[in-house]
Amino acid sequence: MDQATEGMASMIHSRITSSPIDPQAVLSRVGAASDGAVLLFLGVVRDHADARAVDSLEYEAYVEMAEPVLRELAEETAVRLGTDRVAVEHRIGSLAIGEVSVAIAVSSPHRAESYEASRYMIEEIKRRLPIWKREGYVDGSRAWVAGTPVEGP
Amino acid sequence: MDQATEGMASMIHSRITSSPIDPQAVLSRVGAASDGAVLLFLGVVRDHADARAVDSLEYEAYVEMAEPVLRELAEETAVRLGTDRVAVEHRIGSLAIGEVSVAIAVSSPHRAESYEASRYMIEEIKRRLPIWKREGYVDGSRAWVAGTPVEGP
Amino acid sequence: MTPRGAFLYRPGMDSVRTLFFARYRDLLGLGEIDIPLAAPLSLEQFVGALRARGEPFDRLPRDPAVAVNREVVRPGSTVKPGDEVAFLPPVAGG
Amino acid sequence: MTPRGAFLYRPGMDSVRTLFFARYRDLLGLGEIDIPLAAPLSLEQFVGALRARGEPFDRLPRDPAVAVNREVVRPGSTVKPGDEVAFLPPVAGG
Repeated sequence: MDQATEGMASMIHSRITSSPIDPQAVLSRVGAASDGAVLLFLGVVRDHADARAVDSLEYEAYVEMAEPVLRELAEETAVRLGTDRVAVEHRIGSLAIGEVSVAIAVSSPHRAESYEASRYMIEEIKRRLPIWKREGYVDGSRAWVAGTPVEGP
Repeated sequence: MDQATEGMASMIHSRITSSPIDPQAVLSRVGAASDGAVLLFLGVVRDHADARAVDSLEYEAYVEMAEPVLRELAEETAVRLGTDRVAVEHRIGSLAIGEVSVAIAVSSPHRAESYEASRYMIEEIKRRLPIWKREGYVDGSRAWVAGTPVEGP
Repeated sequence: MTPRGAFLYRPGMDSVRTLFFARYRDLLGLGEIDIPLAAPLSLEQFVGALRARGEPFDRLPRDPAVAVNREVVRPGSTVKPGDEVAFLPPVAGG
Repeated sequence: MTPRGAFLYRPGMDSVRTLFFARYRDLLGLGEIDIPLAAPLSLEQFVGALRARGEPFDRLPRDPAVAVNREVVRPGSTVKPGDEVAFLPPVAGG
């Protein structure tokens, strides 16, 4: 990694975590005096999937790969954003309804870049991050969510 | 307003305020067990406008009109979002660099609607809300920001 | 949609509460004035009559954006005694 | 881009650390196994040899998504002794 890249990377934060995500903490990692727009996206465990009532969710990760992939996605997001104000955390393990599975915070001088970069990040997470999700249903059964074939960069 | 509309409006929150905006409080107004996506947009006072260094900002509103217009925008946003989880606050008065001028929180079962509705709200605020902005520059001068001709619904 | 300013209409009033915001307020050196009005006018007639008062009202644009009773109105709208008319410079919220 | 798993290559190793996640782990009833490997194979040869071991490995798809040394690889990639190979079912993060 060259000097310029190192400097650019200084504020970028990415983490796979088995502890609850604190949205406020993720949000507070972004923002700068030159930024006029801040955007925070939260993915939250829903009580339904298609028509089935869900009461719990379990995320499994290939952690040794998910960590560098998430970092890579954050760096790509920073390039699109035009700033290094990018923070992303993805939860793994067992989650209850209403818990945050993913938090993405970005900030930029103008809003268009924040919206575009935030959306890019969540779409790429769904395409490229080696994480799987098993739903537990209220009837006691559980099943892996179908998902999409994983893609490289 | 008919019953259905009243019910639909129950969680919608909109406010013009001269007190500092608490992003966490705005965020906590949205979310429901059926929502998988939450999005918080913050407009923040930047230290530059075009090439000029800004050190303060003053927002003036036609409050008696801005309040119902903001409410109307929130209701339109809820229709696009497909949920009533919409909260918006716009600050007026004197703001320092880094202070939040507008906060928009939305939540919905799927992320596409949240991104689309959040973006709709901020764009419509800029088109339709009777609010004006005067920049104070580091050289002591100040000027009204050019803005865009106001539009109706 | 219910006209949101409907409650503003005060029968028997013989004037129009007229408001100027931001750049227009600075331009005129005044934020509010009551303009006597005995009978309805078109918006264009009302603006024309106001500008015809001369300084400082002739500093207003000939075709400004205007809200009547807190709704942005189109050309050809009517201004009645008791209405609230606001001159709105280009907006810059957000 | 620096291959992120480059540090994993351990010269002299004569096997491939092979990982199965989520649905594949459930399908095989196992999450990890070391597969002996003396010389490089194409990815397709490696997968074919693994499936040829029979139960439970023949339950894997013929053309699965695979990461070698923590990078998703394309068909025709090489698997070498010392590599880490992971079978990745369709992902569902977010």
